Amino acid sequence: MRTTLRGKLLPPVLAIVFSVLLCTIALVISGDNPLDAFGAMIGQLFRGTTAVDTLNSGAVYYLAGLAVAIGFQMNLFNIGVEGQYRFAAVIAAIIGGEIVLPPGIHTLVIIIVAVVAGSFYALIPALLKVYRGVSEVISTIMLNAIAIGLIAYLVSTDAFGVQVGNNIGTRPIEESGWMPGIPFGDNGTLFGFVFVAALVGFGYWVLLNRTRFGFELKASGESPTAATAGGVDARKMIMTAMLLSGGVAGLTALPELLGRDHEYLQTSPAGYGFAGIAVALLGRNHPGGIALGAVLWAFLDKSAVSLDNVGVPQEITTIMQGAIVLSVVIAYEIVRRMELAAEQRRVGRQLGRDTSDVAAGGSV
Amino acid sequence: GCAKDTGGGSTPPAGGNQAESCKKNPVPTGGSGSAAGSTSAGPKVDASALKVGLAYDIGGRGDASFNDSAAAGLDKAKADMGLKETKELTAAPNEPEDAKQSRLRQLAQEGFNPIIAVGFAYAKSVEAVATQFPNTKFAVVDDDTVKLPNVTGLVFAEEQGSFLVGVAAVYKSKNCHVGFVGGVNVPLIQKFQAGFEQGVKAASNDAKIEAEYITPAGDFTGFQDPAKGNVVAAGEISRGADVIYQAAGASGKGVFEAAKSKNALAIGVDSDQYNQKTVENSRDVIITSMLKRVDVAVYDYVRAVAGNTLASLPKRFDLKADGVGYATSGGKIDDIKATLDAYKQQIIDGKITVSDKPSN
Amino acid sequence: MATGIADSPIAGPVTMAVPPKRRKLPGWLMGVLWAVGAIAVLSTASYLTGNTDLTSSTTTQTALRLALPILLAALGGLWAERAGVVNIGLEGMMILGTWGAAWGSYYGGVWVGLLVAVLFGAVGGLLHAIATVTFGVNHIVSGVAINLLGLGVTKYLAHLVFQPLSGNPRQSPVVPKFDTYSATGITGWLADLEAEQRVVISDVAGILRGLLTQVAPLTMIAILLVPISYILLWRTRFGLRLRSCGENPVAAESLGVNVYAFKYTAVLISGALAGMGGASLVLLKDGADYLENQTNGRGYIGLAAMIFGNWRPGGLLGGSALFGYTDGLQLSGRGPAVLALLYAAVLLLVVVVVVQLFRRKWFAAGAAVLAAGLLYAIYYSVDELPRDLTPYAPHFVTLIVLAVASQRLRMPQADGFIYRRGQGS
Amino acid sequence: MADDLAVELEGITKRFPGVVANSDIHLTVRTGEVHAVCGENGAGKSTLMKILYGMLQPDEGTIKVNGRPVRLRNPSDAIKVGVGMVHQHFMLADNLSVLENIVLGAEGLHGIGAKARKEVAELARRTGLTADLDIALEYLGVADRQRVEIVKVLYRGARIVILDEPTAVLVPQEVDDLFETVRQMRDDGFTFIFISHKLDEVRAIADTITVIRRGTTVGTADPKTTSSRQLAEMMVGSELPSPETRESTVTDTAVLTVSGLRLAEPGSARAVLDDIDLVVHSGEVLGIAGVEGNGQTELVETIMGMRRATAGSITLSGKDITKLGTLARREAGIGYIAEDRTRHGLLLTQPLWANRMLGYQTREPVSRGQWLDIAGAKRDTQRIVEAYDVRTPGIDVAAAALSGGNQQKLVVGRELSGDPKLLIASHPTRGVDVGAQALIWDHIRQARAAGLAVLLISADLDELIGLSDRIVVMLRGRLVSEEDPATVTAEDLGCAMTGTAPREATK
Ligand SMILES: Nc1ncnc2c1ncn2[C@@H]1O[C@H](COP(=O)(O)OP(=O)(O)OP(=O)(O)O)[C@@H](O)[C@H]1O
Ligand SMILES: Nc1ncnc2c1ncn2[C@@H]1O[C@H](COP(=O)(O)OP(=O)(O)OP(=O)(O)O)[C@@H](O)[C@H]1O
Ligand SMILES: [Mg+2]
Ligand SMILES: [Mg+2]
Repeated sequence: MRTTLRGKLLPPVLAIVFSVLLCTIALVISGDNPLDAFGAMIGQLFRGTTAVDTLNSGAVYYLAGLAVAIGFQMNLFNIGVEGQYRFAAVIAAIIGGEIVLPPGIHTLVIIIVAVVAGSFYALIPALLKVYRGVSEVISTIMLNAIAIGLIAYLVSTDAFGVQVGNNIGTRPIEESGWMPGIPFGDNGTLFGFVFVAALVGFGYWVLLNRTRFGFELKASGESPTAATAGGVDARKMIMTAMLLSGGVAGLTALPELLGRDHEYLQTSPAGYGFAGIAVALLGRNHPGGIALGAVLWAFLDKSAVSLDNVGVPQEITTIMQGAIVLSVVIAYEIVRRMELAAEQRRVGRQLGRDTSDVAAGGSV
Repeated sequence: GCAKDTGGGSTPPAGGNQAESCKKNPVPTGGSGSAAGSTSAGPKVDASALKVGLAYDIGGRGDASFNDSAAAGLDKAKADMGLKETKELTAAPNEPEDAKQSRLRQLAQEGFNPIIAVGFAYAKSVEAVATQFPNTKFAVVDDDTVKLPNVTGLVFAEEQGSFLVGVAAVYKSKNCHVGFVGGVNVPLIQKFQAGFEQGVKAASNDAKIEAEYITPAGDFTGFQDPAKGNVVAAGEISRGADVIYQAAGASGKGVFEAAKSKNALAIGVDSDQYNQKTVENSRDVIITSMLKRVDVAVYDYVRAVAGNTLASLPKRFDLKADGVGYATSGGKIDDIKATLDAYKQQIIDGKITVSDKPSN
Repeated sequence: MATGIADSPIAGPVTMAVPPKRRKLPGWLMGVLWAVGAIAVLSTASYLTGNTDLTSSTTTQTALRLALPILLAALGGLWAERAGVVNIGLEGMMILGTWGAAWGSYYGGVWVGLLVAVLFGAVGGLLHAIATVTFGVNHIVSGVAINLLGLGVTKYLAHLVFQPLSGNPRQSPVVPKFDTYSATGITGWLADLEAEQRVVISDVAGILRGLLTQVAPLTMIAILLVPISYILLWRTRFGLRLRSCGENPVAAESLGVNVYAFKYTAVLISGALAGMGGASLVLLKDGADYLENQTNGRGYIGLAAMIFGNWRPGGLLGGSALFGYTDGLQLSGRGPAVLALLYAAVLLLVVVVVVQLFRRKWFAAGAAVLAAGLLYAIYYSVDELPRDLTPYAPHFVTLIVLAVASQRLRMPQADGFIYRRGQGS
Repeated sequence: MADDLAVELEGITKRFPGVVANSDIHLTVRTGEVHAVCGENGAGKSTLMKILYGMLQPDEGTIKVNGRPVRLRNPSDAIKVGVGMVHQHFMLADNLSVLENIVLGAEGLHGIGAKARKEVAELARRTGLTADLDIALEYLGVADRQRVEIVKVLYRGARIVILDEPTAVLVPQEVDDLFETVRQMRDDGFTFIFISHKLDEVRAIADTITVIRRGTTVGTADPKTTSSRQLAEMMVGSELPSPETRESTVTDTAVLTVSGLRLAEPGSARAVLDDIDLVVHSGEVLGIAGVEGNGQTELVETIMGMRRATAGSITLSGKDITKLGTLARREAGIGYIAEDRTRHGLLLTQPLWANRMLGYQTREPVSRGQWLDIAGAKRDTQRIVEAYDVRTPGIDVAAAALSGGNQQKLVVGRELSGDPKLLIASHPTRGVDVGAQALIWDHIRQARAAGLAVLLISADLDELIGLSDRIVVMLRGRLVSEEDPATVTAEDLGCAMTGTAPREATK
């Protein structure tokens, strides 16, 4: 259906306005000054490393969002991005830490390992779905939990972990395996992986819109029956889509691993995969939309620190994230209906001319 | 018939009677009796010029755990040393490294000095930010891996305190069978387990020990699930343990309740849990708590910064420095206090060394 | 709209139309048979391995307790999905329930707590209904948003309301809990039987005793809700209409069913049940009061249990019980108990082999033999399972059962579809 | 006069975005008559009926039922005033039982228990519905589904019954049965509004005919005095087309050879297809006649590779394709007009040019290697739109925006554009109006003349007889007889299809 520019831009704006309003009410109730709060959120962008950090985290969410979106394209709900990215991160960190290779090659090997590991972890639900008809929703929920146990084992000192102080993590990756970033002095360092993420996003767009595979993927997503009749092998598509989704999920933790942390600690953050679902939905599975969603998500995340700093409950940011996801889709729906009504009115005006020749019919 | 349960465990084993089922090892003697040296005693220090920043780990002030303990230290410093300007910030769950750095950086930029980061999760961020602000002093609770001149590690000998409650557990056990419930299987909690087990072994060669964790490393829900804490503790009790030591964060509440409803006893952790509001329903089974004095460490650190005596801070807050210990509220271990203190003196004197790694 | 997902449902499992087969046995009898079979296998395993945890009253009790929130969440999922609304917001609604339960119970006692929890859950449901039914928002989007909102709002409210009371922004003060009741006459006798450690008899006694001691009203309500849901959904005109909205809302509309009203009702009930699930974490004896994030993904597990149970009350009861049982077993019995369970799985597979041979399904029988052999090899060769992995025994079990049972899941046909009034063709 | 008027629709106007479905429609139906409504695809018949049934609200206009003005806000309102509707597309829930499907929404009458069952059983007997009331609806064939729909309406006590294209999926005998029921009920005082594209049927059953063109009433006609030809002219302004094939173009070159084909039901040994042998030659149309559910769908899907044959072989122009996948078979030169275009033929939310790619994604002009050639696809879609007279605002609109007939033209255009050797055409003109029908027949004929082999499956026996060079009859998964279209009549075919003896014998 045709959507005007207004129809594309208005909803997110409405949604943000609505969530800001909602949070304002919450803040007033708890006796905080909303202006301080929103001032701090905007102000943070011009202070310290927040702007750069937002982009860096945005890259992480972007990759997770793309991974989820690939599944969505063919109606696969890969909740398992969470487990896949964490599993891949650990494997990549372990292998990256155990080997030393020339710069560049080392990095590349780590990236490939992460992709393979992510795909491997997605292979299990894919096989279960294709050969046993197990819903990917339930199998990936289970595998997310199991991934935690696997990671715990892999990172333990019995396996590949090393203990530093009270923390355990993988052996740090040598500098040859790092991915250089763009330093902005006191304003932080932009991860080199941000560009890789952008490239992956571009690849996603090309794949979906310009290749046979993308066409078959979307076709299976829209109508499995029509796709089958059109010669698309449903099983193959499920396998490929899941593996691809898992592969991209495998990249999720790499911006941080290669650009800053260089090791995977047992305290390394979880939850990017779940955020990826929200981001993919916010971006309506469109690579550009996901990018905006990812950056917005990251921005709200960062705001927690700034809000805490001015004494505002940082839970506000979670409320805001939820409110935005919900209201953005509602706003899209409202705008869609408005445009529909406008179209109906337009048709109504043209009515006279359209029916004049028909009225000449007469009776027998 | 069908009857209402009367809220079981109304009569926990009384503290007084020492069951003879467990053959105790002889209590060591010969301690010099030198009092534990607390650095807090000393000349009065004025810290009113200091702006102290505190960065908590997840949970923050009020978590009834180590964050809260740090907060208590800060409050005491305010009261005793005239500290005026302070700021407390709290970490969110699952935040990435840069959020921690931003938090510390914000404090540093606003002129807070010293800045105390609560929790070893801050180690890397402190390292990064301390390099950026060489003139600001930082401290990290539970970590001493950062080797920078302006960073002080505040670490504890949890195994030593746990050793003592291990001894207490044996003395209070009727079955000669005790248990440990850890929240998440991480090195920090393993220290508690290690000390406890050594204490138990020291007190009696016959004692049997159950040691379980709710979740493996990386799955931090183990600190957040009283329902599961309850089940794990109940499992240990059903295998015969009758004194359970918990180091399970918020899940500990479930451990206490399991002990209460199954007529067992429990030992708290970190702060004096007998007096803790959130577990007050089951306080009568809490015979003691292993104290980890983050408050002391924070207080001493602020004091040392104010008085410019950082070098005098202990490397580790151990029994000697009064950094760990055991609680006596409720009076349930008054009868064995002498025994515990004898062991304590042995440790302080170095006659007993407690390892921080579990044996298996 | 550029892509399909916003308007299309999640692809269900690929199912084939099979010719109508007369069900030989009624559903409840199948359930009873399954239960009897499970007990037989477990008690045999318990006897042969010498691990009494498998059928002890403690295990049963913890299983019941751990299964309860999952069961309620699954029932919540059932109600929503039977009306065609996918509800992955269960987790968020449960969280709302935990907060409401603590708040209500603190000020008004347990029953008020339960009521407030139910209301809070229903508010989450209402939000989901407004988004999905009135505005036709993709059900998953709305569910994800509600999970975020539930978490954020309760955190915020706890900060506002509980911190002054408990001094802790992440925890409520201690709140009243439900009293528990025991069938004292029988349980004493059962306890004796269980203690005698006689084959099968003691096992059954242990299981029964676990089910009859220290039962809270909330537990009874939750269990009763399973048959009640069945009767309401499958035996009343209200249920027929509600289910028709999940099967073919356009047809329902064409027959004068107010689809919107039924979807709203269903999703509200769904939220209320999830809220009750939250309450079951807070208000049972030894419960945890309110604690931030104490649901720990149980809403998702509930959803899985519902799918596992084939969108049917009896099935989801089985799914929740399986999950609760395995979780209880691994938590209280740890490694040895899980090993014993592995042994039980071997026995079960042997039964499967016999059945498949009887049915002349050679391939299935062969696969089962292989699996049994593999599991037995594991059982035989290790004396301790990896500690880091035993906590996930329930998840492994769920996956394996799903993969092995050649099941034909049938989700409601219009589940997840966005329905707009008057769109019928 | 108000007394004997069942329905009066005055000045009904209904607009959809971009379409005026009904514009100032007038329709008057007398009590106790069968009133037919005719019109092209997309003329607005279904919309009008949905308005009368309360499923849509008119933008303008008034509705009177039995002389009283009514406001029908939803179907319940319509049911209350005695209006019932059997929809063009079945309104049934596959997973609910037959009984549940019938009593749904009318539980107030007899509950959902034994009393309702008794009542339904009685109605089922009257309408010839023999299926077990407790099995899930999905196991019913089309004719039974149709009956369930009618029982549904009767169960609600409707006196005014709308039948929207009820005969599209029925074989002649079933149509006769249906008409018999309708006539009986008319004599009992029921009023029918009947919609069909089959003008012979309309003239056979209707007492009055109202013709609608482009959303507005053109006029009414008396079936006794109006010929089909005249009716068609009223509807479209063109002549009634005939499927008659003029000269034979059959050659000796076998294009499709199927031998010993067998397909077992999943999970059981019962064969859905049993020992099928057939040959289609270049330039030949082989028609397959059969009551729906006798294996035609399975046969087609097995030839297309969407189902795996249990035994037997399929050869295309000498090449064994038994082991190939669907895509490879399409590439080998099979075009496929699926029986259900919305399920198997189109991606409804995708633009027309994307639909052009479906099934052809590996071939010029829509792709080059792994890359799509979107410009090429658009160009070729434009060609199809022009050549096949697809009425659409443009090639960027979603396929769902086209009416059924236009969707079908697009599909036919696509399936004939890959230079196929063999065309499998399943119900190529089902539900398509006379104008579009003629066009589709023309294109099939042209391709046949150029050497195309066609396997034609159709429930429209006139179409089958008119287009085919040979007809084989399929019954219970087997090919039971072969008929010569030059001599066979629709009645004979119907008998062969149902496995009953010819009419003379039964009488
Ligand atoms: N819900 C709708 N939204 C938009 N347009 C619609 C809708 N329903 C019908 N239309 C349009 O209204 C017009 C009339 O459609 P309708 O279904 O009434 O035609 P019809 O006469 O029943 O055709 P057919 O003979 O093919 O059944 C068509 O052009 C169709 O595209
Ligand atoms: N939800 C909808 N949104 C937009 N258009 C719709 C919708 N539903 C139906 N339509 C319109 O309805 C038309 C199809 O209507 P309908 O299903 O009655 O087909 P038809 O024209 O009657 O064809 P056929 O008789 O061959 O089935 C299309 O033109 C389409 O534009
Ligand atoms: Mg129509
Ligand atoms: Mg139509």
